Amino acid sequence: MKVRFTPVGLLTGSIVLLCFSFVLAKPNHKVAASVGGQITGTVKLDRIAPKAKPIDMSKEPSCAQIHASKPATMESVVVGTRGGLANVFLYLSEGYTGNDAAPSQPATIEQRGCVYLPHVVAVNVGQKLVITNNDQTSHNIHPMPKPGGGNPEWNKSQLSGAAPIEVNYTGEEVAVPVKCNVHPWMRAFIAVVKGPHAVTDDTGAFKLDNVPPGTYTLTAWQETYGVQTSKVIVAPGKSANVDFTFKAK
Amino acid sequence: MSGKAFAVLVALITLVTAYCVIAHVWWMPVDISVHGPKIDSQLEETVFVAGTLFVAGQLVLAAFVFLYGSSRDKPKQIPGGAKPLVLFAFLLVGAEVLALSFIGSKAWGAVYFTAPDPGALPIDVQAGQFAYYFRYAGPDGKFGALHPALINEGSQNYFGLDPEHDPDSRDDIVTAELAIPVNKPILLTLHSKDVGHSFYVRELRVQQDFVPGLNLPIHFTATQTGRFEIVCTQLCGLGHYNMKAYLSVLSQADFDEWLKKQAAMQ
Amino acid sequence: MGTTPAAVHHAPPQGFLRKYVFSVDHKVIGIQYTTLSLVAAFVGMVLSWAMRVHLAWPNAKIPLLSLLSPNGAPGGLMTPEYYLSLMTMHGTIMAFFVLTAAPMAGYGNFMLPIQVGAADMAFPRLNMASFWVTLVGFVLACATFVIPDGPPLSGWTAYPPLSAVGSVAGPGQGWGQNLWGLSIAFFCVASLLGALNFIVTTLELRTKGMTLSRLPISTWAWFINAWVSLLAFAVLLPTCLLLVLDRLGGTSFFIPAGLVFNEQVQPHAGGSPLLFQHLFWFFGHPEVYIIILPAFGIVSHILPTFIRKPLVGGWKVVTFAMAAVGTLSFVVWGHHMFVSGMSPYMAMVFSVPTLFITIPSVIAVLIWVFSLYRSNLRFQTPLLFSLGFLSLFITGGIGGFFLAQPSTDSYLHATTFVVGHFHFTMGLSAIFATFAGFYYWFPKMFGRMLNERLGKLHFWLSFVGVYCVFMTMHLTGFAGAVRRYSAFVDDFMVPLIPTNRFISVAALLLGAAQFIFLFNAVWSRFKGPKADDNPWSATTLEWDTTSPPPFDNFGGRQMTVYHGPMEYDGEAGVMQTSPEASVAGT
Amino acid sequence: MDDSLVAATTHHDGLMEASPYGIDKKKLGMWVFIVSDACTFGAFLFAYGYMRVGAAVWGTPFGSSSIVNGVLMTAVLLSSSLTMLAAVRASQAGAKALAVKWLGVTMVLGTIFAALHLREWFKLIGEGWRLFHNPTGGPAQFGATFFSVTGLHLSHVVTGVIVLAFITRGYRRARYDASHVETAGLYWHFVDLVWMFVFPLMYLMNAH
Repeated sequence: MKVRFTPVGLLTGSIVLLCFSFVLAKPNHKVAASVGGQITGTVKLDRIAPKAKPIDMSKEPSCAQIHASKPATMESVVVGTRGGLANVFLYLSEGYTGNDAAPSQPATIEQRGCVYLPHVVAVNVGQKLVITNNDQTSHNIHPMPKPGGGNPEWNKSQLSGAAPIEVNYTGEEVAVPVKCNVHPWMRAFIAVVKGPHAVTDDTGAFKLDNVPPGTYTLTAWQETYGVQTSKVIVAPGKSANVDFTFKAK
Repeated sequence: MSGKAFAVLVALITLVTAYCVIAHVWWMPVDISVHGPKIDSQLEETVFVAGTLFVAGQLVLAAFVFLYGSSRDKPKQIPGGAKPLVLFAFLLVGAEVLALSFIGSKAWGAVYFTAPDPGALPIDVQAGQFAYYFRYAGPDGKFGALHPALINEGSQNYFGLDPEHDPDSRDDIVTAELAIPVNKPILLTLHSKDVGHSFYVRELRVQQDFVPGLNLPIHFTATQTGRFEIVCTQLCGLGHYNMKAYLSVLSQADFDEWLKKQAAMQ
Repeated sequence: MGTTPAAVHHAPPQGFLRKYVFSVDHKVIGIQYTTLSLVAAFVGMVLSWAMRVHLAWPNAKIPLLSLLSPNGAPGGLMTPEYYLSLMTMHGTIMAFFVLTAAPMAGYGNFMLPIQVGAADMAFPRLNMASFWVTLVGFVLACATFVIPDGPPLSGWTAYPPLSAVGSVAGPGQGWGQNLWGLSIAFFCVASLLGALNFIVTTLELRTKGMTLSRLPISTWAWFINAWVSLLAFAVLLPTCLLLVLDRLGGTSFFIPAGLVFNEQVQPHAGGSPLLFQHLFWFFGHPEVYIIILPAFGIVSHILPTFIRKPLVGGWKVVTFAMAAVGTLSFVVWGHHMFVSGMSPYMAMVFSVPTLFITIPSVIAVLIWVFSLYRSNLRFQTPLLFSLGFLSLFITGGIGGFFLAQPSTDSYLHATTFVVGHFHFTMGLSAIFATFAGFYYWFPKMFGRMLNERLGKLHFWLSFVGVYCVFMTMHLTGFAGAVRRYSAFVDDFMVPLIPTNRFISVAALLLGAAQFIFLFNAVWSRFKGPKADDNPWSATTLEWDTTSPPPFDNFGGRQMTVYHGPMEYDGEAGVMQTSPEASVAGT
Repeated sequence: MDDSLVAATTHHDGLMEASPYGIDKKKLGMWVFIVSDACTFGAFLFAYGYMRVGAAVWGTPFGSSSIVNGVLMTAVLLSSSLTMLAAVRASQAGAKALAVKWLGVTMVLGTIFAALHLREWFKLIGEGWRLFHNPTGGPAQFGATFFSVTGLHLSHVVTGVIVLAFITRGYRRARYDASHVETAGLYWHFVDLVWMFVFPLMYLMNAH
């Protein structure tokens, strides 16, 4: 279901926005945060999950080993028991004006068992992304950003036991696909945005914290099913609820 | 002094080398193909021919240096001058060369000039940076057409098949491992998705490049069950050394079993 | 026609720049070339060191590397792509700027005009141009190390599409590959100009009495080699241009349709990788003879001096063997493509001449070896290295039997057997001949003697080292060890790791031994004992003038030649220019 | 073979052995260059043939107008060879003014050839032909081979004109003599000869 737009709602929204605009203008984010609202909700798939394809890792015994008991499967569509859609990335595609400093602690991608953990990693513009290799084999990390999006394409090998690779992403982009040419099945996505964002687990639930009150477009992105958007108004300290339902093609 | 040292050193190197080759200290692995023995015997033949020349050449060199290293007698040319040498080169080497090229062409022909067995099992092999993928035609015995634009490794469409519009491709079985039934002629068609690669299985005595733009057939019959490595021997980029797959030679029964399992996983 | 005096057709230049830098004097240019090759050789050697260290100890951290390339070797740990880059540049620098340049352009420039009794090359300015163009090529090659994209990694053969599609094919395929193509193109132009100069000088500037039958065999080798270079590099040049066109001009000479990189279909269509392979190897195989023929010449030139007797069969047999090798080298290129999907019948067609080319090579070897019969060997360093050359060349040639046959090649192709083979035949054989030439001509080029002790030490260490490294590679090749791997991860490669460590250690020592040579050269250049005009009591014209020779080579003397180049009979030896009676009992 | 060479080169008066071909070094140098340059053109034409044989269809963009233009170019270049010949003859006869005149005519003809050639190029480019693009939808190889091969030849012609200009200047100032003119002539005839291959291969075979 969708959020209802009432004139009242809009009015309050705009007033609230007015009131806090100067606060927001200040670099002091504590203030903005303290009075920020939040957006919660769940993302579901309109039907039971399609059969997940198991991955044949026979070319890389050291990894096949790790998944011996239960073969790894492709993560292009992961649906939880209660129909929650996982690996959906949610962010404020419009209306967010804040320019908070990127979090100091880095986002991470770990390569273990020839799989990227996590499958979808969220990165703030300017936030450091650290990529580690915990496999017995060497990987090459090859993010493929849209040309001209401000994010350079690169392709580096990372030997087993090599130092982590650290990168900075400067251009907003949802989402940069990452692949490993040595293990073609490996696939991750780097979502680079400004402001609050969230990635669903297989319950489909998500929560965006510290959203400055205001009117936004909330976008839900899923690698297979594309994007859905919805307008949302956040009142100070309040929590707005938004649910998405993706239709399986 | 230097002369004797040089002679001894050369002789020593020659003998050690000869030993290593004759004793097979480092040698080819067991051969599991029908055509392999021809290649092996050709290699042995060459070892004999070339080895003789090697030992002879080095030892004669060593001997002369040893003998005349400190000689100050009036120099003399060998009796007969250059003629016997040239003659020797032409006759002996020429003969060996001819022998090698003819016997060699037999071995080569046995591998490459023979048509594949009509009943051979066709398998489509695709090489890409840096992995091999294999495709079996499935029940309908037909390979679906390839659409490069549809290649998407994220959704495991490695070959670029179009099941929605192309019935032939629906039952194609794509695997990351090459399994073949033992003692059954196999016909591989090699094509590359991006750059040059190569298909090298030492135990099969098969090495064939993937040349982008070409579909290159090779056929062979494996005579032993087991698991062997397929490696890339054509420089293809940063993952070259790590580009490999496994060849499983299975009994017919096991093979059918395996193929069923793969089909189920598509 | 052609009877104008060779004497000073350009006045001795004044000023440092004209004298030593932008000099048109073939002697200065020869030294410039030799120095360039020396620098290039040590660069190439250090690259191979880094590779060997990484192969033996894959997790070894090489701090200096991280300085050279933070990307290629983060924290000093070499990445596979950087390993391939080093390999590519090692091959390129060694094959072109060392092996092709030193024995031909280096010694040839210095010695050929003197050996034929000329005052300079036929076209001195052209000569200067060819050196500076070579230098530009070398600088471009080295520049690939400092540009962000890093050096190319597609091997010295630069097979497309890998080398042609650009960075989509991975790191090292950006501007590094462009610079590589341009660098080689420059080198081609330089080689063509050089070859032209050599040919004309040999035919047109011979002094009185220096008939073709009296030319030193080294001159013959340079002359024949010039012809081979002239045809081969004339084909490599357009090949490089077409490759660069594919990369920068959007053409598709070498790129077929429907290639997919990173799930993107490439815009190219209609090209053929095999076209490149044909063009490249049409150059590439003669190239290995371009590298080895001068070595033939140098050794044939040095041997008689140090065994004190002429070669069996005089100048003719060896010279004709060289000519035959040079000619045949143009019809065998296909043997590099046995597994490239070329028609198997073509493979047979190429296999036969490839095997037959061994005949002239064997003739040459037999001539050298049997010339030692009842000779008086003089064990000075040049002879040691010449003998070393013989041993290495025999060994290398033997490997050819295995690779010339499609059937055996289909197993050994792209194994370390190949690496061992070409390092013996063209790599180290040529290097040993080059060393022989260096120890032999150094006194003439710089007027000082090299230290014999160090020279001998250098020889023994190098000789043993070469066999430890490259003979072992032959053997691991039989076991199927694949070349161009930056790490041994395959089940069948892992057992070879200890052997591989042995190779690496030997290679490091072999490399270390070269510093003895470097020290010897530099030290003797300034502190070595003064050299006589003819320290080896040799008979050719370069020993008939001062050490080093004056600007016009003979101080205005009119040289008249009465004898062939190999007038030796034990102690006795007759200068080509002396009117005395011949002593050689050919 | 060597005996004849030896015979040709021994017992010569003067301070040097004579050239086995009895020509001076400039001329021999030019011959050697021509041999090498022929190989370069050969490689380009080989690539062209390889491309063409490999392609299922092939663009044939040349209508009658282009062919006429091509024939015109050929005529111009051929006649320039004749005028070059005249120049060489004149210079050898010592008729300096005449030689210079013929050299001038040759340069003019060379320039006309280049102009006509460029006109052809711009026409094709106008139609949308590029190194990598074929407006008729056929293989892009036509543009690639046509522009590279004819481009290489055009560069030779232009170089030739420049060289001739230098030679003429030097010749008038008596810095160069008839032999220089003759050597330049060799080059010019070679460029002309190459065109005799390029024209049928690149034009006639691509006419519709």
